[in-house]
Amino acid sequence: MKITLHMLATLIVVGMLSGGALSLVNDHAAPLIAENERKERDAAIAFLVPGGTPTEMVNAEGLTAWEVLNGETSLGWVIQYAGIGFQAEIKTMIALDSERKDVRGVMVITDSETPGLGTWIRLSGEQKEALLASDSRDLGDEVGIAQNFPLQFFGFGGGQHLSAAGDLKVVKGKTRAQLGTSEVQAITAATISSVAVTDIVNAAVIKLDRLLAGQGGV
Amino acid sequence: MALKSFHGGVHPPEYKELTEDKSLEVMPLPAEIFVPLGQHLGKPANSLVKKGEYVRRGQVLAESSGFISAPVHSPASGKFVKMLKGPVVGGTTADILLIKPGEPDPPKEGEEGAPVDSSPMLLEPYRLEMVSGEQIIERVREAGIVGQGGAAFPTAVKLSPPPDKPIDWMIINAAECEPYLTRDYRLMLERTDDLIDGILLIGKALGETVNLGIGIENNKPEAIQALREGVVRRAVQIEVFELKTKYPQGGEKMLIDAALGRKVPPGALPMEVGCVIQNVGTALAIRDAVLGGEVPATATLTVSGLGINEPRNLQVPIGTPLREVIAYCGGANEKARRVVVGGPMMGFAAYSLDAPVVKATSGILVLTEEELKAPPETACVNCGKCAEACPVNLLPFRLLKLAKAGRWEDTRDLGIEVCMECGTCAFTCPAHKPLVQYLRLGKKNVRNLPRKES
Amino acid sequence: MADESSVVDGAKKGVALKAVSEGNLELVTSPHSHFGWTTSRIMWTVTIALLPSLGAGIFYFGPLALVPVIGAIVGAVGCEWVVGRINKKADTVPDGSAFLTGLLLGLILPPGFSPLHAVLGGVVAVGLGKAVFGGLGDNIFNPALVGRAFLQASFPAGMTDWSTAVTRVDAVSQATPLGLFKFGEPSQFLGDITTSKLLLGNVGGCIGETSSLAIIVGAAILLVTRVAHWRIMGSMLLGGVVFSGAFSLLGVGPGPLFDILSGGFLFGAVFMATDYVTSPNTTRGQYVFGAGIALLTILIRRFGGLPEGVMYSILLMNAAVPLINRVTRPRIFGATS
Amino acid sequence: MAKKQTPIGTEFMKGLWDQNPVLKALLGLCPTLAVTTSAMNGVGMGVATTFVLVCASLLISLVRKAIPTQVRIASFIVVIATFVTIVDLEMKALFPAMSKSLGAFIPLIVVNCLILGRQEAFASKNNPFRSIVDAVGMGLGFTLTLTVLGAVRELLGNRTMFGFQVLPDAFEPWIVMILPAGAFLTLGFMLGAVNTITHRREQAAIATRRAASLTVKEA
Repeated sequence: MKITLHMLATLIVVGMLSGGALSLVNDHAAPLIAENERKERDAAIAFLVPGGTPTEMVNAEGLTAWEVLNGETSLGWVIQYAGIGFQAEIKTMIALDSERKDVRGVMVITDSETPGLGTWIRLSGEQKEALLASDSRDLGDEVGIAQNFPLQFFGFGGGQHLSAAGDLKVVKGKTRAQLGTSEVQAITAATISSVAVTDIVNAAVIKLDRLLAGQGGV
Repeated sequence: MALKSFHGGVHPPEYKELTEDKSLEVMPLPAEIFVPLGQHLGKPANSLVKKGEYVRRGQVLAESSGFISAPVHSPASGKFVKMLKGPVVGGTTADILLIKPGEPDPPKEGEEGAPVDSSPMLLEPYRLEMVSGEQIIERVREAGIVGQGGAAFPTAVKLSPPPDKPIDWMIINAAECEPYLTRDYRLMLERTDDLIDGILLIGKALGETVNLGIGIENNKPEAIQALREGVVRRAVQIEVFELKTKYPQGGEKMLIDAALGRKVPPGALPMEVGCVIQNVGTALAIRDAVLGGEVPATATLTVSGLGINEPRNLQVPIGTPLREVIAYCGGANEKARRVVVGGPMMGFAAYSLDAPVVKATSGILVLTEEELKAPPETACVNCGKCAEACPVNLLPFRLLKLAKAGRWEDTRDLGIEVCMECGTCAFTCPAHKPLVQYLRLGKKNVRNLPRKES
Repeated sequence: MADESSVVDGAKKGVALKAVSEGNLELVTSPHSHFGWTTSRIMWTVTIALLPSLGAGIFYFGPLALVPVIGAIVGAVGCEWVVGRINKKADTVPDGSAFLTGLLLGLILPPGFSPLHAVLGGVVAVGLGKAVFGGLGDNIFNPALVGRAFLQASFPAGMTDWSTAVTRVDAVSQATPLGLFKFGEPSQFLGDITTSKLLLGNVGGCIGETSSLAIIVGAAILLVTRVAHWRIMGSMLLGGVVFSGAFSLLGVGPGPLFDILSGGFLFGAVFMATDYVTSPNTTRGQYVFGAGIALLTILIRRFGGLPEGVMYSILLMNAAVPLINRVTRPRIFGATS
Repeated sequence: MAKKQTPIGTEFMKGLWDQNPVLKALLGLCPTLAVTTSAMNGVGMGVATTFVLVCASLLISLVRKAIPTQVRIASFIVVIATFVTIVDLEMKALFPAMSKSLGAFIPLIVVNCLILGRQEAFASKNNPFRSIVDAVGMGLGFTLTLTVLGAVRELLGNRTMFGFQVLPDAFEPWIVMILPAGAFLTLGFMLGAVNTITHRREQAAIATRRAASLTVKEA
């Protein structure tokens, strides 16, 4: 009896101390974590559609969408949406033009893809710099090279071949010139990841349209 | 019609052409003969003679020392010089009686004593029609006849199966599947009638109801024909089984499987499936002992191989050193590398040429590099050729690895005790692994394991 | 007791026992005869059987196709030699197994593959595929395929890049037939690839895989010399026909003939699955092994993410070999259960 | 117990080689294999694990006499889980990038057998000072191993080391090295090397001892 009480008491004390400690840490960490997430999101939006202020328009069914406004002018839309990748969730930010027709960029925020293969879906630092340096964001012939997969989605101006009107399709083994207007070249040896990202884009665009229509919106 | 055979097996180069046309010759007595006390499977015999004593050919030199044992007789008349430790085939030394053949010294002046008889001691010959089964078995025991197939198992024991194992087939093993050896072939051609007598005697010893047969590989068509004719001429019931030429067709279990389709269970003797197997040489020795009253004094053997100058089939006095036999056959040539006693597949390499010929010696082969084909051992590549060829369906390459690791229980579980050391696996192994050695080692260690509780 | 004077007859013939004197007698146990085969003879026979495929590769892809093959051989043989020196063991290079591994690896590389990477593949094939397990005979996985799996995982782009292949005649195939089937346009696929093309060669693919006919010649060499048994090849081909046929009846996939003649199916069946070391050595086990590879290959091709599947199928079945051997152990002679 | 205590220096050093948690005890292989795609990840994981290990060891050695044997494992787990959660939260708050690349493996430190193992084998039987020394040694050994493993994989699989390009562009990265297979290969070679060295040392020690005993006999 005595030993049982001792055991119970020990576990209760340990549990309470643990809970107390964690609540203190959480109080300190939670706002910071939220802040980090917001910063990351804002940075992504600012990168994808620069020069405006994001206004949250939709937040339902796992999809969040912002319209980026510069005063009254709409610069474009950014959707945050997730889907299943090779082994776990892929969270992406998708930029659309102001009329929500053309995809203007896709940026993977979180993923657990195979390092060295599936992770080519992420925008690398070099690629970001290249995009920032290029006014038109038309990367010309570089687009379509498999390891520049995410750049393929940055298409307006001269490279306006990716339309949200129809589904984007993943193809393999084509050259830049052979790519159709709604085709995305898959990453070599990471077809599943490439298809996953493209599917997320397709689904997100359709879903956003549906949600906005439901709101009787814009 | 598909010829009768068994699963697995190999086709070693035969080399039978070296001696198959050489008639049996009698080799003269050498100056000294060396008679080992243990010429059979089981306990060695107990010596009965005194140093310096004059012995007659056929006289008992040593008596049987137990149920699985056999007496030893003097192969020649002469003086028993002494007992010594000497080399025997198989790589060991053993007790050997040294006899100097020759006439006895005439009695010296002043000494009394009748002149000593130097003629062979004969037992009372029986007649085929009159002799009884018991008499045959008794005579076989008395004459110290042992199996000629290689193991030298005392024949009398084999002829007395326990009453709960009824025997319905007695088959003479005339497969002679070992390469080089042609002595059974020559005996079948030259002593056809004697062989039939021997078969009938064995049949009698086993009981009147037993079926008689003889299994011969189809590479000896003349022997098959001679026997078939003999059987018709004598109007006796002996079935001649024509078997496919394949090694080891002469293994007891393989022979029974091929001829009758019966499979001897692992660890059992042929009597388990109602069979007794006897060798050609054994049948003839039985015939000589029962109908001729003679005890074995010579061994019929093939001297062959590319390393010998004059390959022959010989009747060699028991106790003759290998050296003398080789010398009698013109000696060995420069290419000779190894002397093998028995067949190339199961025989023993002689480590000393002083080792003597014994009752069961079936051949002396002087082999050259060309025949041995023994490049160095390489890594086992698990090709499975040994398993494919193994006549008893073992996995020799697995057993080799287990034996090297000393995992004796595991080798037992894989059935190592069934191995009959026929050498098929090692013959076929492209990596030249010493499979037979390790299988023997494994068997020996498995025998020493504590019995499995069942 | 050796008394030379006791020699009866033959001593006077001069040569007599000189050659066979006690000094040079070998005490060796039976058998004293041998079939005459050696491991290296087997290895070199397989090498010869691979020559038609190599020839076809050079014919269709040009002499530059030799470059990755040579690279793989150099890597494999070099690694074997170095490992032998490190272990201070006898030189095992002449037995031909490392050369064969290198050649096999070279033949399953794309024609324009970087030679440096091919060398690396050869080193990995012998080093990781064989040496770390204890050398020839102790490896679990087919070394050449281990090398290829490593290259496939390391350089996926190079390993699936068929465009650098300098095809001879008019062929335009930049992707393999299987790749076209999986990711390409069906019309393009149907137009370009005919059965006779698959049989003779002149389609995109690895150096040794392109001509089915050359592989069949190699298979004939292996079977006639009895180096390989038909059991694994046969069961794998039959399995391919059955499984591919079953799926095509259900409306999935192109059917048996295409499956067997395209990609590495034949090459794998003839040269990879039949590797002694990494295949079962029981008769029944070999049937199971071949059929298993066929089933896995067809499953990967139909439902997996890869157009080809022979390599992983063989490697997976390699891993299952000890189990297969155990389950399919032959019944000992005369045993009842 | 009258057992002579091991010197404190040995207690510290053992984690680096003799009882290295990864290379000798093969503990905590799950994070070892999973996160070491780069040297930095190895450092991050190692530091996080070391932090948890040191805190847990200290706490448990302090209260070791108060915890009844029957519930010790449960208590250990709660303590460890608390510290792991603290690390996880603070890392997310302060080092979001690192937190992202280590992903799910930070919470999984809870079940890293290295930590529970040290509590059970050491902290619950020794005073706080020795426990901390042991924990720091072990944590350091773990961190170093993971860093080396990560560095090798990063070098061959990505040409870089701690994020800086080391190998020239001409060197095409061996992607397999940053795949899970590369973790097994690298760890396998490291274990092989460690075993070889250990074996040689043992042989040398035996030889020395034998030589010594021979000298004694001769004398």
